[in-house]
Amino acid sequence: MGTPSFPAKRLPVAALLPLKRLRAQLAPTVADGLLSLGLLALIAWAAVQLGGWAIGRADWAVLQLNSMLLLVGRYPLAEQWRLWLLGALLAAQAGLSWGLLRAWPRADRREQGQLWPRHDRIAAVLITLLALLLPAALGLAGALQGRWWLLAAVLLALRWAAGRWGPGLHRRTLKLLGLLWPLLYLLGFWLIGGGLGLAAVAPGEWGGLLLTLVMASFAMALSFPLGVLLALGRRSNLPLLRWGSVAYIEFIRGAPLITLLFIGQNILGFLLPASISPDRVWRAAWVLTLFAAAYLAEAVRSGLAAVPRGQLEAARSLGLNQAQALVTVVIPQALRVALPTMVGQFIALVQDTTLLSLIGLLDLLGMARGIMANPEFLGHSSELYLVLAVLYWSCCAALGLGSRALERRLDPRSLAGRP
Amino acid sequence: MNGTPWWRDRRVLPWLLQAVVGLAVLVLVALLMTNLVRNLSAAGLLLSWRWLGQPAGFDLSETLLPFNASMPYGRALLAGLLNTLRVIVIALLGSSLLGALVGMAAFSRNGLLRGLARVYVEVVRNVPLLLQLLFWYFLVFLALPDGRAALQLPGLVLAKSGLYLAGFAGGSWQGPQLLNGSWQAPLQLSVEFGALLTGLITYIGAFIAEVVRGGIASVPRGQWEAAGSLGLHGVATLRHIVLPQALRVIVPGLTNQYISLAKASSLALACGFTDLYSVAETTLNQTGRAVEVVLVLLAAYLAIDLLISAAMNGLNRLVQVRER
Amino acid sequence: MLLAACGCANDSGGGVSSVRMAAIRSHGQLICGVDGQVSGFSSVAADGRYQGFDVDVCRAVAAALLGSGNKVDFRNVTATQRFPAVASGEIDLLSRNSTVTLGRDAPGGNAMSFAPVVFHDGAGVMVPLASGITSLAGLGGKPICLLSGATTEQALTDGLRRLNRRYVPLKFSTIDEMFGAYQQGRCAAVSIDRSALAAQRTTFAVPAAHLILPEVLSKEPLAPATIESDPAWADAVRWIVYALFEAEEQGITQANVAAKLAEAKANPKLAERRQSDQCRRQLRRDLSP
Amino acid sequence: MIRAEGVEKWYPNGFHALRGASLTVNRGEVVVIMGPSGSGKSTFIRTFNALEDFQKGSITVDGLALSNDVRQIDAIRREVGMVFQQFNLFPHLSVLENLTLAPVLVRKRPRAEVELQAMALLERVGIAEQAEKFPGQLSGGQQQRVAIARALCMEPRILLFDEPTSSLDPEMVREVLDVIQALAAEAITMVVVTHEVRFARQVAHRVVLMDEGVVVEQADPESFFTAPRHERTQRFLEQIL
Repeated sequence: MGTPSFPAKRLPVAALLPLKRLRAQLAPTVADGLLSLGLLALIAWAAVQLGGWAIGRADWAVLQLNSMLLLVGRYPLAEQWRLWLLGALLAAQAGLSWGLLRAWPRADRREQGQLWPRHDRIAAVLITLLALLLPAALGLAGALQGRWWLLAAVLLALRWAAGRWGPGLHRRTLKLLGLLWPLLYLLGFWLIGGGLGLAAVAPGEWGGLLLTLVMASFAMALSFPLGVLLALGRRSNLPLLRWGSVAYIEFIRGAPLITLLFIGQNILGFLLPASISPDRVWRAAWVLTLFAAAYLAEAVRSGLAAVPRGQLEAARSLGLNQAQALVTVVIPQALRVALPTMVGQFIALVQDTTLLSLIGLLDLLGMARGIMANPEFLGHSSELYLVLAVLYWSCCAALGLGSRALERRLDPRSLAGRP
Repeated sequence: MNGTPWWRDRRVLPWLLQAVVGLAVLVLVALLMTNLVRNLSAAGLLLSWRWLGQPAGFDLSETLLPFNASMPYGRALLAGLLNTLRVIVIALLGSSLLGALVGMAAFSRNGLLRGLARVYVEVVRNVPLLLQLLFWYFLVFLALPDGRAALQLPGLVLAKSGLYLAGFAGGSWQGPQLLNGSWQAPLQLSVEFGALLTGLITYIGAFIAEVVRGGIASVPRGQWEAAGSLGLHGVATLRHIVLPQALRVIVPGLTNQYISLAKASSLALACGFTDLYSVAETTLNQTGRAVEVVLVLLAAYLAIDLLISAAMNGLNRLVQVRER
Repeated sequence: MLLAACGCANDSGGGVSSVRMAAIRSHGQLICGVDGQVSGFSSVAADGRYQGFDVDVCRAVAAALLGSGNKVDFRNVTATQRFPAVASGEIDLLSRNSTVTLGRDAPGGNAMSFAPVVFHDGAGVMVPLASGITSLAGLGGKPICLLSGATTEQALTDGLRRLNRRYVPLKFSTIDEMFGAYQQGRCAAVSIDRSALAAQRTTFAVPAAHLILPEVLSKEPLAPATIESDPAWADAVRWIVYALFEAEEQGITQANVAAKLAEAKANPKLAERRQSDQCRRQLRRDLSP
Repeated sequence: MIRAEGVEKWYPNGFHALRGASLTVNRGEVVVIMGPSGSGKSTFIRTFNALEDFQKGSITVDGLALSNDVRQIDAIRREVGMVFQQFNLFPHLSVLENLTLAPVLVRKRPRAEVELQAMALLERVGIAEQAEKFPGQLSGGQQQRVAIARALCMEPRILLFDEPTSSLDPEMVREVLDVIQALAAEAITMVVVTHEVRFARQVAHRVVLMDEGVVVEQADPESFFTAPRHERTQRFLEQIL
């Protein structure tokens, strides 16, 4: 392998000519040069193989024919407009938030006043390209393609509008806009599940990416407050709360998720009275929630440990009671410290939803496994695996990117007032 | 100090809070347990371990412990546990090696190597393990050719029917041989085992690489410079100066990864390998003893976790002591 | 006879003897566990409706109990989940091509209460024609793909043991993956109920390239199951299933049921009819609080 | 205003921090507490707003006897402001939000009104132009001045200072002490734990020496520094002067 060195010790390569720069990067020594050659050959070989496969042998019909199954599972056709509506609302809200973030930078932001910083321009172009090219590449029907375009258009239009007129909005209005997210969350569950005037769609009929996202977002939203409570319990100086939290957290963290899902599917029925028989999807959702809460609690705990004791004392000495002090002073700081770890847990949670396919639920992976088993598509599972990998990777990577952006945004504040 | 009503007394309040929470939990647990006992007795399934001694009636493949269908459930579960341990031990060594190499590659002077290490870590960590296991099993290992066309490397043959390794047999070194159209070798692994190992090693390896990278990065830059000024070259610096210090940070991170490896090994059933979880599922199916089977599972994995924690704590103490 | 049987079952539910039936009534839905992925037995059509033989049994029970075959909450349960789901009371009825066995019926284990057998199946083995294997004996020492937890596993073990042969079991948690591995050539044979083998073979690219061996390894009588602790509910299901048999024998269908009923009423001397009326009155007396 | 009698405190680890400390502070009085480190002076003033509990003795603050009644503790904390050695500003809130948080939340006053008052206070401590910044962007001296403004924003009747200048760079000590001195001129009751002799001489109405958990000596600054009666005071003064 190449000779290790501390990265900061690298040559000031930017000053060198491109060729020299390349040489400094690839072949600082003869051995490194040989290694680089080998690696280059390997990469070239892989690229040729993959390219040849993608152009020649890959058959994307398996995706075209099953795109709706993969997206929403067996969700009734007549009710799918609800999902598109939800998609449009989400796109609108995302565009709005994005634009407002840019319109209201923190006082110390570098990009202040810049409506379209460079990253945003790149993102906008990417979104446009994806919306235009991907549906076409998959050969989706015209009506479906149009809907994807509409979603992208809504997102970008609201991004622009919010960035343009956002600064003129009153502070109070902005606070209200922040409430839109939880509102949209509840609205989303109503649109997906029905009831209250809409035809009910049982959880058993949700599937594919829809089920994956519903499960992941449900577990994220609910495990968050649970995790914070558990973390507070674990750091409490009341022995019963502390030991209770410790026991719970360690029990959950000691067991593989699959055994916990197993308990949810096979044991829960024995624990509940016969009159209560929650749906299998909800059981799994709650298991995921309780599972994620334990891991989140550990992340939050490390955050709480990083908040100096003086913060609580200062808040109490100002007359805030314990709850007020925790909510307004301690927890916000703890969460900021814990943010990277927490997002790591959320990424793990998205990945963990694939285990639902092992207990007979048709999440994205479960749906794909069903499709792959269809002899009609035998020999074309590579295409499905690739698309699934890209989808999951994008979800996880997007979460990671988002968290890093959020960290940066919070950064000036995290230069804490500690001496 | 007197005359304070008890519900506002700060000496009483913490206990009150604990009592309320404790009582709520107690009531909940009592309710659940009452239901459990009632439902179990209604189904005639009250806790009993007699079934452990009854013949299992199913066969297991690839066990370390000799097993056939007439042996009891208890032995089947034990065989499954041994298989799980085998996976964990081998994957643990493999992923540590891979992780260490990739983690150190992040500090290579070779830009290409650095880039590849980064891409590997970013790709593998963000794709679910289960998907990767299915990929390795169905797309890679089951696509291997068989018989004469099998992939033949020195001392190793990869075929759809299994992985064949050279080894000592009957006192002499023997490589894989083709006999009557099927391969024979001193060491044979099923492709299920191979797929599971490959998946676990590459997945956990990526996480370990991050731990190692973080550990090395935590060593102050002055240490590299000091070593360089003493005339040590890169590899020697890494081995003698940096790694011993980095281990202090790496070992605790490794513990977490090893435990998550142990838990992840329960996904074996996705690629058809007979591990503890898979045996437990079959056992549940035959006996209907859901509660007992889950208790066995939880106890086994908890014990494995504790074992790893204890071993790693020992290692940690060793590393930290040497530092002083 | 059909109506009579249904009537009996119907009335017994109103009393206190069956907790479960009362629960189903108040719930307004029958929770029925099915596989959901075996074509012919239970699968989901493109419009999202469940269809198949197992599904129809669920619908018949719901129709008898609640007056509509649509008042069913179908739950997909895997082979592992099915019996705990019944025993724990999660599902009211299991109609998931499940074999009746002594072990599953006897108290102490998967204590189920089985309704009459609705389908007679048998475990079988399928091999690729190209392998040249024509009988069970040819499978000695070979890897065989199995469904984890199915009765076929035991049948196969026993069948080969009689021939003094062993085999390498490769267990999968879903039918899909089992056949996937088989088609990729991982195992020399695949074993499950012959009905499922036949159904799956039709979906293969070249069905004729696969041979279902002549040996029937076991009798696999498939039947719906209910929780053992509620005999009244088990009785109701049993008689609803009998009513289905009777209706099929007498050619009663949804279309002609009104005509048949009128015919029966026109002939009051019909012995069965009287008998069933008695049964109904008796039950009312027994069950009224 | 404050009347502490025979206060005794043991920490959970058994350390006997206060061994019968007594002190009376009158309305509008500025009392400076001095003493070697570990003498219990910080612990002592932290018992005044119930940040520390105590096992024996009694404390009366503004006519209210400190008890274990949480409602009473909250009432006392509302009337007693505190400035800490480590500033303890809330790093995730802007300077202005640091000031307005408690009045809005605890006193339920309208935000707009509190913000006006907060700006006036920031003006008074000389950092109004920093109102939108975050504590992490300010120097230590500025942070401590914000902390004082934050305490004042609750309109307390008593202000406690727990070594307000001990973690400041030397050049910043002056600006903070100036602010405190200006406050003293407004006849706010203050108890200041500090090592600043010059400050004590100029501002204090009374100087108190604590050692080993008891009040050893109290006197007006002049006699305290020039004619200490107690032998332990003399020793202490020899060490710091």
